[in-house]
Amino acid sequence: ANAGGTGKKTIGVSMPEFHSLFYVAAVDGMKKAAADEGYELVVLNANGNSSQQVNQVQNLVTQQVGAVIFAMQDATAGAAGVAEAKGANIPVIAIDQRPQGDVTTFIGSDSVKASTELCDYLAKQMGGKGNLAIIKGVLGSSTEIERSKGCGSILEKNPDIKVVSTTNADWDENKAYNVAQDVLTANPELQAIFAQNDGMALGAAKAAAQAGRSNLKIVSVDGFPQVYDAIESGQVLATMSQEPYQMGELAVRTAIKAMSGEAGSIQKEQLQPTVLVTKENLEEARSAGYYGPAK
Amino acid sequence: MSILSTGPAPLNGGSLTEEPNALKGIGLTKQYGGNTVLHGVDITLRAGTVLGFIGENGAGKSTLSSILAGIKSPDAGEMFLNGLPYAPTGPASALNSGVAIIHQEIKMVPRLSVAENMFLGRWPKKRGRVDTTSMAEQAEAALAVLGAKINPRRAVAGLSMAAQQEIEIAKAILRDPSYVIFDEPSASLGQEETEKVLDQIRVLRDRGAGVIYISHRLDEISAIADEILCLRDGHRAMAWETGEVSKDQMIRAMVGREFVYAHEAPKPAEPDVVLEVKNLARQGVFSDISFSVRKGEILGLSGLVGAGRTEVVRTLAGADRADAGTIAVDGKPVKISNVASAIRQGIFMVPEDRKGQGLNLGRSGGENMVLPWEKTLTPSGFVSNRTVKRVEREQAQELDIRGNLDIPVLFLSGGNQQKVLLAKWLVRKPKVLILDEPTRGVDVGAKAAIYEIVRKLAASGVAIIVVSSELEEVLGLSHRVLVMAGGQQRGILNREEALPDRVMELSVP
Amino acid sequence: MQTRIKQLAKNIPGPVVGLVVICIAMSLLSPYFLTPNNLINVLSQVSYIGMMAVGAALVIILGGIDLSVGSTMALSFMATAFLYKEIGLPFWLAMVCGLLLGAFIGLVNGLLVTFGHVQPFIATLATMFAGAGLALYITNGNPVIGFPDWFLGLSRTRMLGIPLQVYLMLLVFVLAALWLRYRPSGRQLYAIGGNEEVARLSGISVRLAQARVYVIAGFLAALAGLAVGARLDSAQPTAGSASDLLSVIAAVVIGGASLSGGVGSMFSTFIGLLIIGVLNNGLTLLNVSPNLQPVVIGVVIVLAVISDRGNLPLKRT
Amino acid sequence: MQTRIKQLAKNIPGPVVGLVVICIAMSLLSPYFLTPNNLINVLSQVSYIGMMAVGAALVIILGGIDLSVGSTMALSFMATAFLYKEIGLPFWLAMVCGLLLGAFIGLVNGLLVTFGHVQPFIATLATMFAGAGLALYITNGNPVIGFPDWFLGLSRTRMLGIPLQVYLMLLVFVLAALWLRYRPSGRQLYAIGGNEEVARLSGISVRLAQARVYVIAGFLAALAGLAVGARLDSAQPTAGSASDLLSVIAAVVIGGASLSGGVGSMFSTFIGLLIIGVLNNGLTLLNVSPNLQPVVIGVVIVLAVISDRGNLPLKRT
Ligand SMILES: Nc1ncnc2c1ncn2[C@@H]1O[C@H](COP(=O)(O)OP(=O)(O)OP(=O)(O)O)[C@@H](O)[C@H]1O
Ligand SMILES: Nc1ncnc2c1ncn2[C@@H]1O[C@H](COP(=O)(O)OP(=O)(O)OP(=O)(O)O)[C@@H](O)[C@H]1O
Ligand SMILES: O[C@@H]1[C@@H](O)[C@H](O)OC[C@H]1O
Ligand SMILES: [Mg+2]
Ligand SMILES: [Mg+2]
Repeated sequence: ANAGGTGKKTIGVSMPEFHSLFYVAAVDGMKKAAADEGYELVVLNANGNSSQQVNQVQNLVTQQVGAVIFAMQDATAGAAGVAEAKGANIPVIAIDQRPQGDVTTFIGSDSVKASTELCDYLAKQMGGKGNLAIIKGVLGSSTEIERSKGCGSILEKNPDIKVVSTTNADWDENKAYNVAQDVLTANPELQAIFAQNDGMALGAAKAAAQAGRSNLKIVSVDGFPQVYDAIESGQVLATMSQEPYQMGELAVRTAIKAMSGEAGSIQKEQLQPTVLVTKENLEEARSAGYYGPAK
Repeated sequence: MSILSTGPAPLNGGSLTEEPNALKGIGLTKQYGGNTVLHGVDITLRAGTVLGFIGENGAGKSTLSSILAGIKSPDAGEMFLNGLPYAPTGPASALNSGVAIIHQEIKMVPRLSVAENMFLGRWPKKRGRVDTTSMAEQAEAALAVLGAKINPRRAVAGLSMAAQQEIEIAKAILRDPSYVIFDEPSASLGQEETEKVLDQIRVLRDRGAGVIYISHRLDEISAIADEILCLRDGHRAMAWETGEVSKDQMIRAMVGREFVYAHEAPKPAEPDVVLEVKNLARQGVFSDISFSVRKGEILGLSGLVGAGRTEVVRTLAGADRADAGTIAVDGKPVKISNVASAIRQGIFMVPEDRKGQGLNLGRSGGENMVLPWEKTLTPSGFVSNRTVKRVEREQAQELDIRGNLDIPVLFLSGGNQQKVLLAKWLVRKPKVLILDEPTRGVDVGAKAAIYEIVRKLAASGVAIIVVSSELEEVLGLSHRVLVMAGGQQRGILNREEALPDRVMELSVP
Repeated sequence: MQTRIKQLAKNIPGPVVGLVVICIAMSLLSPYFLTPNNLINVLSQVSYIGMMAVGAALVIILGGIDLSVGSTMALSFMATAFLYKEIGLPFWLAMVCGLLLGAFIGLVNGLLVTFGHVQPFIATLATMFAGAGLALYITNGNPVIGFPDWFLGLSRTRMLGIPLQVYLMLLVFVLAALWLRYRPSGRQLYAIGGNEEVARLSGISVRLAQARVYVIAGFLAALAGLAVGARLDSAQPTAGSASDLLSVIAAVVIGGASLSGGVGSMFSTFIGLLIIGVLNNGLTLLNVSPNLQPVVIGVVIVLAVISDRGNLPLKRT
Repeated sequence: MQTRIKQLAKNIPGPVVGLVVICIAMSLLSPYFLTPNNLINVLSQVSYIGMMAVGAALVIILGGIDLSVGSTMALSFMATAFLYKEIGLPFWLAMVCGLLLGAFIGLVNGLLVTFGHVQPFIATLATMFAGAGLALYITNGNPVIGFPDWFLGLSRTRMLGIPLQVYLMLLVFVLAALWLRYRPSGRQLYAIGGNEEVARLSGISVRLAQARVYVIAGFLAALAGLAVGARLDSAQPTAGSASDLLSVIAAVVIGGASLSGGVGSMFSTFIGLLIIGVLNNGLTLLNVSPNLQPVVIGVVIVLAVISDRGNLPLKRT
């Protein structure tokens, strides 16, 4: 439909929240690419509210932006946003979370796979047995669901690993600190914690340090620079790094492609690699700049 | 100060201001949205005297008092305190200058203790801390001066209006002001309490304070005033430099015409009993109350403040529940479990506390009047503004309510508020009408009008119960008088037996 | 003549002035703002907030508060989705059940407040927590998708270019306004909110009125849930977040209602709603940085109400 | 004797009974609950909520409300971090600036409420939005890390096994309680909250008192920000979320304060705080499903207050 290209120089970006550094880095990447290419970005923040996010996409459409880059607040709320943009013939680039509707492309990690690998690594480090606690992110968000699923598949294969506690800390470091304190209290025989993102892992690590339980194996997903430091100091065992900065750059480049009428050549799915980062490959990961050039 | 006093002479000439021991207002004017309620009024309150202050409802007495006490600021005019310019910026600054006021409406924080209320804003301190012990002691002492037996440590909530009024007075006394304004302190007091207040005022005066005393009870004015000032429609209508003024003269100055009201014997009641109460009781409040009211009969309920009269009538009206006893209407026993069921039986009550229990202050007169009747006001069950306005107009005419009824009733003068409250319960014809202190704070004219309404209602067959702390009112209106003391029924007197002495005798617990 | 106009201007409530000024500013700053399509968007964006705001306004006029509307919205539509997908009820029946569940939660609030003598803030805080938890519990946090086409169609259908949910919201507003204005059971909310004791002594059954209003608020929250569900094409357990709740109450209060009760109207709530909707919409159109948007919203809200001196004399004499 | 005990029992406020019952239940259900370490954890987990709750309680007693505490907490510590890392101020000075910023936001609230005649709900909603936006704006959403060791040390340091922040919170509570009880400027809050008009007529400068309390609330929010910062070793722009705000107000109200003002105390706020803290802690110890936790919290909150009939007679005459 938009074979001739829109000729517009504005790209709308709708982010669910800036609670997670992941989204901050993704937007940094987008800004970089947009500046390189001479495009303008309109960045919106839905503050964790899916209805609000659909409204914002609608407003981007009204503004007649050339393309929309879209990370949904939750797994299916995207449909309405995508429908909105499609109705106006605006290409949609979904990032981080796979939307329901038909989008130009999806750029993100495979969260099920990532957490499967992560928990597999953890299971091996635990020697296939012991007590594990899980700290979940925002309940009902797709990353929470997929990460629970991926890790669950490994736990099924390791019957000797007992999940002694499942809690929720809304991706939030401070909440995770409090929750982890209680989890540690209730489980003196705890060996490991799977925090579903790095922010919560940091909170858990601090609670463990404070409780003098530095022998805990904490793993999580994201690859925040702060967590690399924590891996170095031994507070965190491993993280599954995502590449938000690069995803952001790629999203803008893909959007520009779609806007200049080359939508046909864009793959429907552009899965980005995730990298298991442990003490062994720490330096390598640091220099890769998944969260943007070092500040 | 010094700059001001060396400036040009004030408009009305220097001599006016030079009175060293007086609180003076010159040309005081106040407007509310284009409506002038005070027209350049002059007033002089001399130290060591009592200025009686009279005028119809809405004449501007409270407005003028508020200006003197720094609560409202005048739109024009100036004030002098002991010869110096006086322009209070608020109640605090007036208090600091030694001018205090006891408000027409009781102003208390119900949840705080009595002592705390008395010391609000000027707590006694010891080493930087509020000294609660001395606070309670001083409060107790001040209350004792008034002869009030109130525990200063208890919360104000739950105290009777009379007790709260006493606290207000004690509070003002505590501040040891050189000028005090009493804005209708007696409205919620019985005779005995009023006497005590008057005595207290005499003490204040003899100590050198200047006192303004506002009342609609002209006997009190005669008893206490050294000078009298009368306002009419915001104008200074008349001033006497003596308290020896006849009631007729005062009334003429207030209403602008001759006016005498004399209670006459009411029309005889009809034989059928409308309301029959037997052995009514509420634990700890009153017990063993039995009486009946006939068609067209006015039954007065007398007693000292706190005797439990209000509690009895509240129970009849469904506001509280009885623990024992029976109530029959037209010979049939009825169960009154809430106000709605009392209303269904035709028992309506005009409560004593018009601001707290009677009126929704934020709404218009009409909206207040229709409140209990909305469901039956129109056949369709829809209440339109037109309907409300119609009721408002009819009632205003019927009861001669003046003033703008379309604004929130908050802005009406006390007398007109009382009439609106009465009107609310006369939209439908009652079978039994209970009036608890129906003329509290109402001027002579309006009072007479209310009496006429009560008589007319009785004549039309309504059974009426009147609770009043004004002996003259109960005795003048009623066919029979039931006297209570300490929650007990002390006797029922026929009109002929109900002489003041006899009633007082029964009232004493 | 001039004073007449001044007089008139004085009587226009502050929020209306605020709204008009915001709209003028937006249309000067963005060419997209004053297009029919965009204005319709604004309305459809606020429609679910609007439905909840009607209920919240009724509760607030009565002198209460309802914190549970957001989570009631989420739970009742999750229940609908669950009954349809898992239990296999026909969708219309599942919808009815969802609406009844909303009303039931309202009833719980109402009973806690009236017979339990629990402060409205606490009662509805508790049901808010409970509702949010149950919404997650039903499907273990998973959203539900796949509703009948006609249901989704509802959100796509437009009459005269305006989406159905906008009509629904307007209908709710109009009905509530008529009720408040003309029906005794509605009018008495002002009396109760103004002075509960006066209302009681006037023969009004205060508890019944209170309970009824909480039920209405719960029902409307469930209705809002349907609107959101049709629009998002999914049932989200985490819908109706704290920020929605804040928007709902803010709409009512910005419109001029007082949290101490007795004051407020449907018209003014609608104005408050539009102020919020236009601000969110306009700032996006203007490309204001997402971090600064809340700052602008905060400042504009204050400016929109600060000019409103209408109610003051009631408060300070 | 028996009646004496009954009398005594009657005088114990409902929330205290609720707290005791919850604690007994928790210690029966979990062997870890009643350990000194766990109890200290509970205290340290609620310490930042507690500091904000003190400010919120003062505002609520006064008859107002402060929605901005959470975002003030985030913004003021972000400002401290920014001044230290980017501007290069010595850390202690940056801290002082952060605290002053908190007080300043409170002052803005206070001025809007007193001189602007803006309803407290709206005024603090506006500053809440503005604060949250600015916190994100300062570093474009990035958290800041890397504070002086002594600062982090503060959160690690324990006296008698209890973390410093717990002492800080207790100190704040005690000072506020003494102020409320013994200082005229504190006592007058009850008068103002109970009846603003009466307070004014008694010569109390109501506006000054109101403004002062909002300033205190802002300052305490900033103090809470320092406590969170030292604990997390980072400045988070999104700290102080809506759920924190809800916890803060809930603590005050569960304790028994009335949102219409004039009622409440530091002791009861502390009880409310502990109820929230113990519930969160206990349910985690018991490994209750995270989806069901809010449900349990909701139910327990109602049960904890429903027994409290202490205030009733005062409400209905
Ligand atoms: N805030 C206000 N707004 C508008 N009108 C007001 C306001 N306060 C008083 N008024 C009007 O001013 C006039 C004078 O009222 P004021 O209270 O001074 O009368 P008053 O002589 O004290 O009467 P009463 O004997 O009934 O107490 C009345 O008509 C009243 O309605
Ligand atoms: N709400 C209340 N709570 C507790 N006690 C009350 C309450 N109202 C009144 N009382 C007490 O009940 C007793 C009788 O009440 P009240 O003073 O109203 O009687 P009354 O004879 O009608 O006198 P009044 O002349 O004041 O109307 C008094 O001792 C009073 O203190
Ligand atoms: O993938 C993202 C996750 O890693 C981040 O921390 O929180 C939001 C997620 O969607
Ligand atoms: Mg008066
Ligand atoms: Mg009485």
